[in-house]
Amino acid sequence: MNKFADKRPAIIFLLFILLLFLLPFVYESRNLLILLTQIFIFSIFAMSYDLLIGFTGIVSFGHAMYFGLGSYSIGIFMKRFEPDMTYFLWAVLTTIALTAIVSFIVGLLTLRLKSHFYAMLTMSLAGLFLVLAEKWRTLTFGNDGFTFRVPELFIDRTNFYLLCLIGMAAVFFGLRRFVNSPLGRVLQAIRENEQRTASLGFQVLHYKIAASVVSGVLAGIAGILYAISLRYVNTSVFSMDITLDALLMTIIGGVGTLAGPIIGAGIIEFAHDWLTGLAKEHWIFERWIIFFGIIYILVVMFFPQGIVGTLRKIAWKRKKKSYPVKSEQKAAG
Amino acid sequence: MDLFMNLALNGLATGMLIFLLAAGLTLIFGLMDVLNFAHGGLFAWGAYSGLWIYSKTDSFLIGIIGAIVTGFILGIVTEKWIIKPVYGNHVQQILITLGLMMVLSEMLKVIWGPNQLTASPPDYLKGSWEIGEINLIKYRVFIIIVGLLVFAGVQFMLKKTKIGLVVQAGVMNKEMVQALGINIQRVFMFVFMIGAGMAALGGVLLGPYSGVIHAGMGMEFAILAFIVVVIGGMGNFKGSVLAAILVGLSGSFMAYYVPDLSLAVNMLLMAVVLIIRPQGLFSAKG
Amino acid sequence: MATLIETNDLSITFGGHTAVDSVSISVPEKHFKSIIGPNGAGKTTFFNLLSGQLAPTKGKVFYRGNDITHFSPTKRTREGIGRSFQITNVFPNLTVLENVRLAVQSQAGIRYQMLFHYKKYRHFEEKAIDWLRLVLLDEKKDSLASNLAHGEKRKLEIAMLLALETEVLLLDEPTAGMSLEEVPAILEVIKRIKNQGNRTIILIEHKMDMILDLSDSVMVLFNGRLLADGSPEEIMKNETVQSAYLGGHYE
Amino acid sequence: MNNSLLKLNQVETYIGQYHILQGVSFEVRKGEVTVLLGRNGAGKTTTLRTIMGLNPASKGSIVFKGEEIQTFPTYTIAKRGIGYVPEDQGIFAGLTVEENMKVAIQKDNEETAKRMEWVLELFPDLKKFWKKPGGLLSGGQKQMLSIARAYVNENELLLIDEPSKGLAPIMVEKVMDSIMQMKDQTTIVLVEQNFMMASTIGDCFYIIDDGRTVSHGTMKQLKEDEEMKRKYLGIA
Repeated sequence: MNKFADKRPAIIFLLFILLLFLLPFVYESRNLLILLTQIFIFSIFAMSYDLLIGFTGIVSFGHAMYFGLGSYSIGIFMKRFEPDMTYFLWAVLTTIALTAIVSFIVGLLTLRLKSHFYAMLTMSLAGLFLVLAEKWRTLTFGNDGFTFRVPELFIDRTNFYLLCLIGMAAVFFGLRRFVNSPLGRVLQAIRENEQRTASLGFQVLHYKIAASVVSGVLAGIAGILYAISLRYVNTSVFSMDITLDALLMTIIGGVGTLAGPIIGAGIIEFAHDWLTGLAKEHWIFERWIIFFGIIYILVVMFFPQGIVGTLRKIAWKRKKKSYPVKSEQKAAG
Repeated sequence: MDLFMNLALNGLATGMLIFLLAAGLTLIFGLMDVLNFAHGGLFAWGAYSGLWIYSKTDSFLIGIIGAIVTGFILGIVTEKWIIKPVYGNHVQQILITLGLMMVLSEMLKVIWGPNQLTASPPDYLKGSWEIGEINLIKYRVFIIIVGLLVFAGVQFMLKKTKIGLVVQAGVMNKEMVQALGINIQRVFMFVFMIGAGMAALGGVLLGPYSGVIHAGMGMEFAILAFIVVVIGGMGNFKGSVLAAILVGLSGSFMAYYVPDLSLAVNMLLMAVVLIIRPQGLFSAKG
Repeated sequence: MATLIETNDLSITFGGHTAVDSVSISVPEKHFKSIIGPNGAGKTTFFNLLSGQLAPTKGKVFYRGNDITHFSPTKRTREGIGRSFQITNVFPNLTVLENVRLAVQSQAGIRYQMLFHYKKYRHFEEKAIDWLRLVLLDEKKDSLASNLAHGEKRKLEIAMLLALETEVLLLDEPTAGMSLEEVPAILEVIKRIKNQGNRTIILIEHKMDMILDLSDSVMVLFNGRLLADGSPEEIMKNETVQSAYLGGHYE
Repeated sequence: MNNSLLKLNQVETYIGQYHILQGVSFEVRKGEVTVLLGRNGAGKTTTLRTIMGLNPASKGSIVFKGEEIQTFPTYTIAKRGIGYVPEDQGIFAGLTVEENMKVAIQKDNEETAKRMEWVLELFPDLKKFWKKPGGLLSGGQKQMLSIARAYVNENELLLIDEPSKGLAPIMVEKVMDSIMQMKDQTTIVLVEQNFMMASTIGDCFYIIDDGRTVSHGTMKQLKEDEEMKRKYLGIA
C-alpha cells in the first residue's frame, strides 16, 4: 500500500502529461498553446527555485541571473552564428557551463552567510548581471535587446510546445529522482536542521553547492526556452520580476513539493492571461501583480506550505486520525 | 578643482540619500533582527506622496512633511500587520517583506500611473552659489545639510534621550529591557516608524535631485542601501553614515571616470566585505 | 579488558577560569561509566573535550591508544565516538524513520549518491527500523518527528546516535526537561543498550537512582577536578564527595 | 495570611517542548528573604523567569499583591513592582553605568533621586565607574549594577538569581553585605547554590527538584536537617 501511495503522484502526473501531449492534435488554439508553453517553461524555472527554497531551505533573491544567462546565451549564439541545431547545442552547453560556474560560486557563499545576507547578496549579484547586460552593448544591445531567428524545428509552435512539455516532464522526473536520492534526502535534512546534519557526518557545504548548481543549471535551461519562445531577449530577463515570478509560483503552489511549482506556474500564468484580458474592461487589472502580491503575503503568513503543502497536511491529519488509538496504546506500554 | 568639488558634492548628496534609507534599515535590523526588504518601497512612497503634496500645495516644505508623515503611517502599519506576525522567523520575514515591496511598488503605479514623473526643486533651491572658482549647486548643498541634520538628530536621540537609550539597550538585551518595565513592542514600533520616516524623507528629496521618479526607484536604492548596511556593519548606525558617504562618493567619481563600473565596484565591495568581514568595516564588535 | 578511552591530565581554561582541571581517567571497553557533580562542575565541558566540540588547553585524549586530541567532532564520530546533546536535535519535518535512515546512510558512507532512488537502499530502511525497535519507537516510524512527545524525541535521538554505530556513546543528560512520567521509558532504552553489551557508554545524569542502577563505575567532578572515581558503592560512601555536594565551597 | 506578597500555585512551564516546571508552589511573605534551593537544572532560574513572565506559565497561578499576574507581559509585571536580577546580570554592555541606571528608572521624581543616592551609597564602586561602559566592569561590579538597577525603582519584591556565581570570595562578601542591607527595606526571593550565603541571608527556604517544589521550612530547620540536605542538595 505504501508503495502504491508513493507512486501515485507520478502516475497522475504521467497521465496529465499524456493528455497535454495529445492536446495540440485535437484542439487547435494558438493562444492556448502559447500560454501552455509559457507555463511549462516557468514550471521548470519554478521547480529549480523550489529545489533551493523548498528542499534545501536556501532563500535566493537572484535566481533571475541563471535565467538571464540562459536567455542571453541562446540569443547571442542565434544572432551571431547560424540559427541551427549545432549552435543551439552550443548555446545549451555554454549555458550549462556559465550557470554551473556562477552557481558554484554562489553556493560557496552559502557557507558563510546567514539567510538575510545570502538573500541580499544574491539580489545584488542579479542586479550586477542586469547592469552588465545594460552596459555591454556590443554584445547585448543594452536595454533595447535584440530579436533573433531560431532553428527551424522550433519555429513550429506545436513542435516547440512538445519540446517544452517534454522538458518539463524530464525536469519533474529528474528532480523527483534527485530529491529522493540519498543526496537529495540529505538536502532535506539540511533544510530541517543544519547542525544536526553536520553532526551525522555529512559535509553540509558540499550538499548546498550541489543543490545550488543543479538549480542554477535548470534555471538556465528555462531561460533558453523562454528566449526561444519570444525570439527576442532584453535586459528584463535579469530583472527582479523574473525572480519574483519564481517566488510567487513556488510559494503559492507549495514549497518542498515538485507539483507545487507546476501548479503555481499554471495558476499565475493563467490568471495573468485572464487578468490582462480584463484590463480592457478596467485598467486596475493591468496591475494584476498587486493581487498576487497580496495573495502571496497572505500565503506566507497563513499557509506557508502553499496549496500542495496545505492539502498534503490535511491528508496527513486525516490519515493520522484513522489509527491514533493503536499508537497511543503502544506508547503507554 | 571645480570638477572635483562638483563630484564630491554630488557624491555626498547621493550618500546622504542612501544614508537616510540605510539608517532605518540598520536600526530596525539591530533592534528587531528584521531585514526589511520593503524598505525601498517606503522610500518610493515618500517620493510619490511628497511630490504629489508639493504639487498640490506648491510648498516643498509641506511636501517634505507630508512624505515623512506618509512614512510614519506606512511604517506603523507595516510593523503591526506585516512584521509582527513573523517575528523570529527569518525566512518568513525575508519572503513577506519582499512581497510587501512588490505590493508597494505596484500600488504606486495604480495611484499615480506606471510612467515616471518629473520633479524639480522649488525656486529658492534652484541654481547655484558661486564661491570664487567653485560652483555649488544649491539643491545638493540642501540635501547634504538635511542629511547631516537628520544624522545629528538621530544621534542626539540615541545618546541623550531616554527612548534612545532604551533603543540601544534593546539591541543589547531585549529581555532585560522588558524586565525593567519597558514595553519593547512600543519601542519596536517607534523605531520602525522613525526608520520609515527617514526613508520617505530620502525619497522625497531624491525627486528634485534626479529630476524624475518612478516606481522602480525603491528597489534600485534599496540595493545601494543593502550595500551600505553591510559595509557599515549590520545594526551599526554610525557605520551606516560612513559607508553611505563612501558609496556615494565612489559612485559619483566612478560614474565620471569609469561609468560602466560604478555599480559593479560597490557590489564587489559588498561581496568582499561579506566574505572577509561579515560584521562590517566600521563595526567594533567581532 | 582493554582500555578504550583515556584522558591524560586533560584541562581547559576559559579566560582564567579552569573549567576542567587535570582530569585523567581511563575507560575500558564495554564499560558503563557515569559522571556526576554539582552545578558548574565541568561535566558537559568534559564531554565536549571527549567529543571534540572543544579543544583542551592542556592534556591529551586517547582512543584505542591513538592520540585524537586534535580530531574534529566529525572525524571522531567516524572514528567511533558518538554523542547526544542536552538539547533535542532532530529533523522536525521528516518522518521518524527518515531521521534514523539518514544516520544509517551516513554510517554506510553513502553521501553523494544522487542517481538512484533512496529505496534502492532498502537495507538502510530495515536497519533503521531495527534501531527504532530497540528504542521502542518502531510504531511511530511514519509520524513526523515534530509530532512526537518530548520523551519520544529523546528516544529518536538516541536511535540516531545508535545508528551511527559508534563504539562509544556519550549521553548528556538524556532525561533533561522530561516529565517524570517519561523518564522510565528512557531508562528502559538505556538498559536495553547496556544489555546488548557491545557498547561503551559514558553518561551524565543527575538522577542518582538511575546511576546506581546502571553504572559500572562513577566519577565525580567538582570545580573541574576529578574528586573521586570508583564503583557506585565506593562513591556513595566517600566522605569528600558528600561534603563537596553539601555546598562546602567555602569551608 | 495577610502578609503574603507573592504566591505561586502549581505553576507549570514549558520551554519549547521541555517541561521544565512541573508544579511549583510557594509563598513569599512580606519582609522576608525566601531562598530557592535545588541542584543544577532543577528549575530555579526558570521559576524566577516564569514569575517575570519571560517564560510564561502554561498552568497554575501566580498571585502578586492579590492580583493574578501569570498572563501579564513582562513589562507590566515589572511595573507592578517586581525587580529582577538575572543570572547573567543582564547588563547593557555598550551603555555606561549611568545610562544603565537611566534606562532602569521608571519614574523620574524626587523619590527615585533619593533611592538613587541610597543605592550609590550602598555601592560606591558604581559612582566611581559612573561613565564606564557596563561591559568593562568586573563580574562583581556588574552584579552590583544589576542589583542597583532593580533596586532604584520602588520595587516591593526583588528576584535575585545566583548573585555569588562566578565571583571571587571577597566580592561574594560584598554582594552579600549589600543584600543584607536591603533586606530591611524589601522582600527578596533569592536563588543561591552557595549554601553558606543562602543560610546566612535566608529566612525560609523552598527546595525545587525536577521542576517541583518538594520541601520547605525555615532556614534554621534546614541547617539542622542533615537528611534533607543529603536528599535534595546532596547526592544520596
